[in-house]
Amino acid sequence: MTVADEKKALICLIAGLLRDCNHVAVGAASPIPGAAALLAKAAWGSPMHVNILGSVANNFFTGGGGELFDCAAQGRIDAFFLGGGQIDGSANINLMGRGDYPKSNPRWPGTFGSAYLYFLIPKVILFREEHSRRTLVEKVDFISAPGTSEEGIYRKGGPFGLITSKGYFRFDKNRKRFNLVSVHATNSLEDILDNTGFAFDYLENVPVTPDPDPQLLDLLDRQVKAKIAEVYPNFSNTIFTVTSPD
Amino acid sequence: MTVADEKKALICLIAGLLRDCNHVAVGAASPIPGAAALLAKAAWGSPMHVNILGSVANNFFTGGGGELFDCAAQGRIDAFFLGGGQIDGSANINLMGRGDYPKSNPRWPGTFGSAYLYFLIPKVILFREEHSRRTLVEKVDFISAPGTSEEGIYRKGGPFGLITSKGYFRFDKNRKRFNLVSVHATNSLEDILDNTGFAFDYLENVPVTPDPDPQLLDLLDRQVKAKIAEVYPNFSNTIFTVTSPD
Amino acid sequence: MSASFDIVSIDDLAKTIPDGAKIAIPADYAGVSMAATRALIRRRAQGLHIVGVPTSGLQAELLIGAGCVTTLESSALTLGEYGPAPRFTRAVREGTIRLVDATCPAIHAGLQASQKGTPFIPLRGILGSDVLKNHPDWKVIQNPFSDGDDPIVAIPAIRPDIALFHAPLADRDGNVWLGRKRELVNMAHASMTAFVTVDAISETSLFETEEKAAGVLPALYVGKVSLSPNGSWPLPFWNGAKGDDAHMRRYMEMAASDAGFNDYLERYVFSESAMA
Amino acid sequence: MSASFDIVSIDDLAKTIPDGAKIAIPADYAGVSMAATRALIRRRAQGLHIVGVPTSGLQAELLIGAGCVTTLESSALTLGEYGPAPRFTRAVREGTIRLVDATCPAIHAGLQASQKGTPFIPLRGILGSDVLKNHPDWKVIQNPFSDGDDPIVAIPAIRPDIALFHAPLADRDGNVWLGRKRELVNMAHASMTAFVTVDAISETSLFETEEKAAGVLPALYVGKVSLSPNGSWPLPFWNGAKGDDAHMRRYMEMAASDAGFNDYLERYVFSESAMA
Repeated sequence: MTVADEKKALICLIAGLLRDCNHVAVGAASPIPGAAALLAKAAWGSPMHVNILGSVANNFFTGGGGELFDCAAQGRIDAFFLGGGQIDGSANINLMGRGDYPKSNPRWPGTFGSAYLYFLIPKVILFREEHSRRTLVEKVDFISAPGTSEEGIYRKGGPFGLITSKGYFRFDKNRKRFNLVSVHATNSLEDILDNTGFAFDYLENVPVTPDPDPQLLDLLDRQVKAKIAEVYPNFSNTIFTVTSPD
Repeated sequence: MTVADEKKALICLIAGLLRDCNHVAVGAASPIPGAAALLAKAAWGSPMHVNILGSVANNFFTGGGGELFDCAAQGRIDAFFLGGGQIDGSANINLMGRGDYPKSNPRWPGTFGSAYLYFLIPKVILFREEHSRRTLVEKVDFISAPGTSEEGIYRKGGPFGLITSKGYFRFDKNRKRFNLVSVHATNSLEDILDNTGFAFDYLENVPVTPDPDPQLLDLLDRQVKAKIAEVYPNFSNTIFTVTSPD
Repeated sequence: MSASFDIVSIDDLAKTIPDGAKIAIPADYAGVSMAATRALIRRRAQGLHIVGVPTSGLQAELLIGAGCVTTLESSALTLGEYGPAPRFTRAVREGTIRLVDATCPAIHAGLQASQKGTPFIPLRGILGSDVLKNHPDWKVIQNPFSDGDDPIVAIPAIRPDIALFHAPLADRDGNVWLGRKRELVNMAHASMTAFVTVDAISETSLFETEEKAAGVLPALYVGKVSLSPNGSWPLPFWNGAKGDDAHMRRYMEMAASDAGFNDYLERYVFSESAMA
Repeated sequence: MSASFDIVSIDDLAKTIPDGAKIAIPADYAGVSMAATRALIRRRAQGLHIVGVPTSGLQAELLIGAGCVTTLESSALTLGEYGPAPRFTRAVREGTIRLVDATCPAIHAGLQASQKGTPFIPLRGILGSDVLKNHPDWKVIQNPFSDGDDPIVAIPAIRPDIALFHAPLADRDGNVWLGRKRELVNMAHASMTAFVTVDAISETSLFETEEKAAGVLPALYVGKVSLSPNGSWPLPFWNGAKGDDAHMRRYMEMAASDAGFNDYLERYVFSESAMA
């Protein structure tokens, strides 16, 4: 499997998780989730609405930069993606920086809308390609947005699962722990155990992430490629073989 | 003096009160205040901004129906006009109806934005042509908006004065009473005392409202007429002699 | 976004507004769907909670007269220069509707709270008015950022089931163009869904140019669209039609009596379905 | 509204922004006035309080690097695909700027509170985050409309002195066209005044058509306009220019060291005045 194939497999895996949504929003600079949302819409007409922030052609908001957040609070966004420099076993995420705030070192960009959207969007998919003890930690240095909240705190949404370059976890809200659903074909449970900084539930005979559906891959190549190129030109070049124009 | 002349005199009187303003907003269906604001702008370039709600050509708001209120709260509106079915001696106004709320009889349209704008716009001019014991009462039946507030209540604005077809009063915030500034030329102090339901301060030798400046009247006829006609066609027909187009 | 967005007849649109619905409607100058109003009366809608944003006029007057309304929440009901609204005046006098009288910015704030998914927005002014004394939902709280006594009115969210209005254009994807009538955008964002009648259908996407896009309500917020040319009649429309002055005067005459109002409904509302 | 609206040079615009001013600036995708940013550095502005709405990028990075900034209030500072912002990263590590780290919707809510002249707007979410723990201004209050325990975060108004941004067009009256970038409208309404650089001046009123009017910020809110074609360079502009990728890469290289950054300023900021 080439790197491009691995990324395509991630796109197909994520697309499948969006099929039950009406409206998926994708933050800027999230090419794999963005491609997955566009693929799901092309494949199943569901999600019906895909909003890619920072895009002109694939962003239908007309109310200014605040509309995304209002829209989430209205319950009109079904799925969203968050990442983070650190993610811990309770699904807390850190987009602020390593070390003691405020003198973080390194400092990352900041919290963006995560401290809000994590509470309000039902299906928040954590996506972080790098799977290491540096990114998946026991306890984040700074909680940009908490994975869970106490009883009585208004919370309509939260973490659905975590997808990395090595595997796919679901988050168990009651147990407040991740559960390994499958290991990607190019990887192993042992490698995941070695490279994950937090404890999680798993079966010894954890399944392998199924290969992407060839029809879905075909659709990605044929129909979704052009749309992805409009939004993420550099990314599109890296995962699609450059062919002569026809 | 014809009725048209009396209305023109009121327009000129009000225009003079708006000269120290940067931005005057005028509610829908307020032809005399609207004409006065347009006249002041034409005569002195001050107010620089005139917003006539319900007009298309003379309304520059682009943020929807709420912008007027936000704009007032930001301190960006210097003068506004309010009326009311009843106005009392403490400058309380009633736009709701006569009798016991909620079964008012008659019921008037309702409070509109008065309960808010009266607190936030520095120079609120009460304008009510009908000057009678029916309209100018001892105590309003329903306070749509109070004329004064207790110490400690956030209040940036309030009543500046009251103009009727008979006279011009200023409101004294400290004494919480009206003070008769002048009696219009066609009227008398005695008539005003007879027809005012509330007590107010006055001098026995109260001045007569000065005649409108002929240059201002001329400007009204020549330059402002067309603009008024755009916003208030019916009103414009009643106060301007119909002349052959030239 | 899907080309399969359904454009329905005006009577089908009215049928999907349930009895008891809380419906947000704009002021007479912002694009009132009088076509949908007549269709609601034809289907003999009951128990509506009308929210005038921030006021209403002929639309609420007709619905009240026809017995469709249980609650009127608004800052005013005015027919402007035509004088007191006869059916509204009568209903108030006889106590046959529940009044939730507000003030314009509070209606906007309540909708904005809903739009933001927040329980309330605090608002200056209002203190000491009888509007506050009689409003069933507002509360006076202490400003938490002030050291001294600083009371302020908290306006709870108003979340209508449906925002109902008339607009110039919709496209085949369900996007609606409403220019700078942004109160309609706020109404739609604040409501569960928006039902819109339009003068015309655009065969090209309303997102094609940035100029047009600036005045678009996206399809995400739109539930139903019905093509109803001149759908604001007899009211004026900001993007076209003048008001039908003769008809309004006729309405005022007829609605002065119960019998006359019923004749009006018979003639201009119930018999309209033949045209539909 | 007056035809006498003054259109000023970029350096004159920067001169009227006082030291210590609280300046609201948009995110990199919404129209950043890099021309005004360079002019501020040229006039050696001091003590600025920058509010990123809701985030910032190269603009705050340059101002921080040049020592103009005391406080950065924002939800993020990002240069996107170019990687960590070198001057910002250094300033944070060394503690040379005060950070007021927020989350995007709270920046919007703080501006909306200012826009509404209300002391605060309550907002869901945020509870339990370290952003809340470290924010100097936010308070947790009880939702007054809930019977049970229901904590909610109250976001106080953010009232900048100046909203500063780049837009496609202004007319001779001082009206500015900004399409569907409504966060700029909110910024301007929330601020004492707005300073705007534009690509071009329209000789006809921007209110001439309803389509255009829908995307206008009225002159009432606009303090200064400067004609600065391509004023967002090297950032992309939603209404035209692509980003200058080569220049951004050059910036990242030069700004990696203090000396390199000073060379960058010398070459691209201080010597620009010759062109102005």
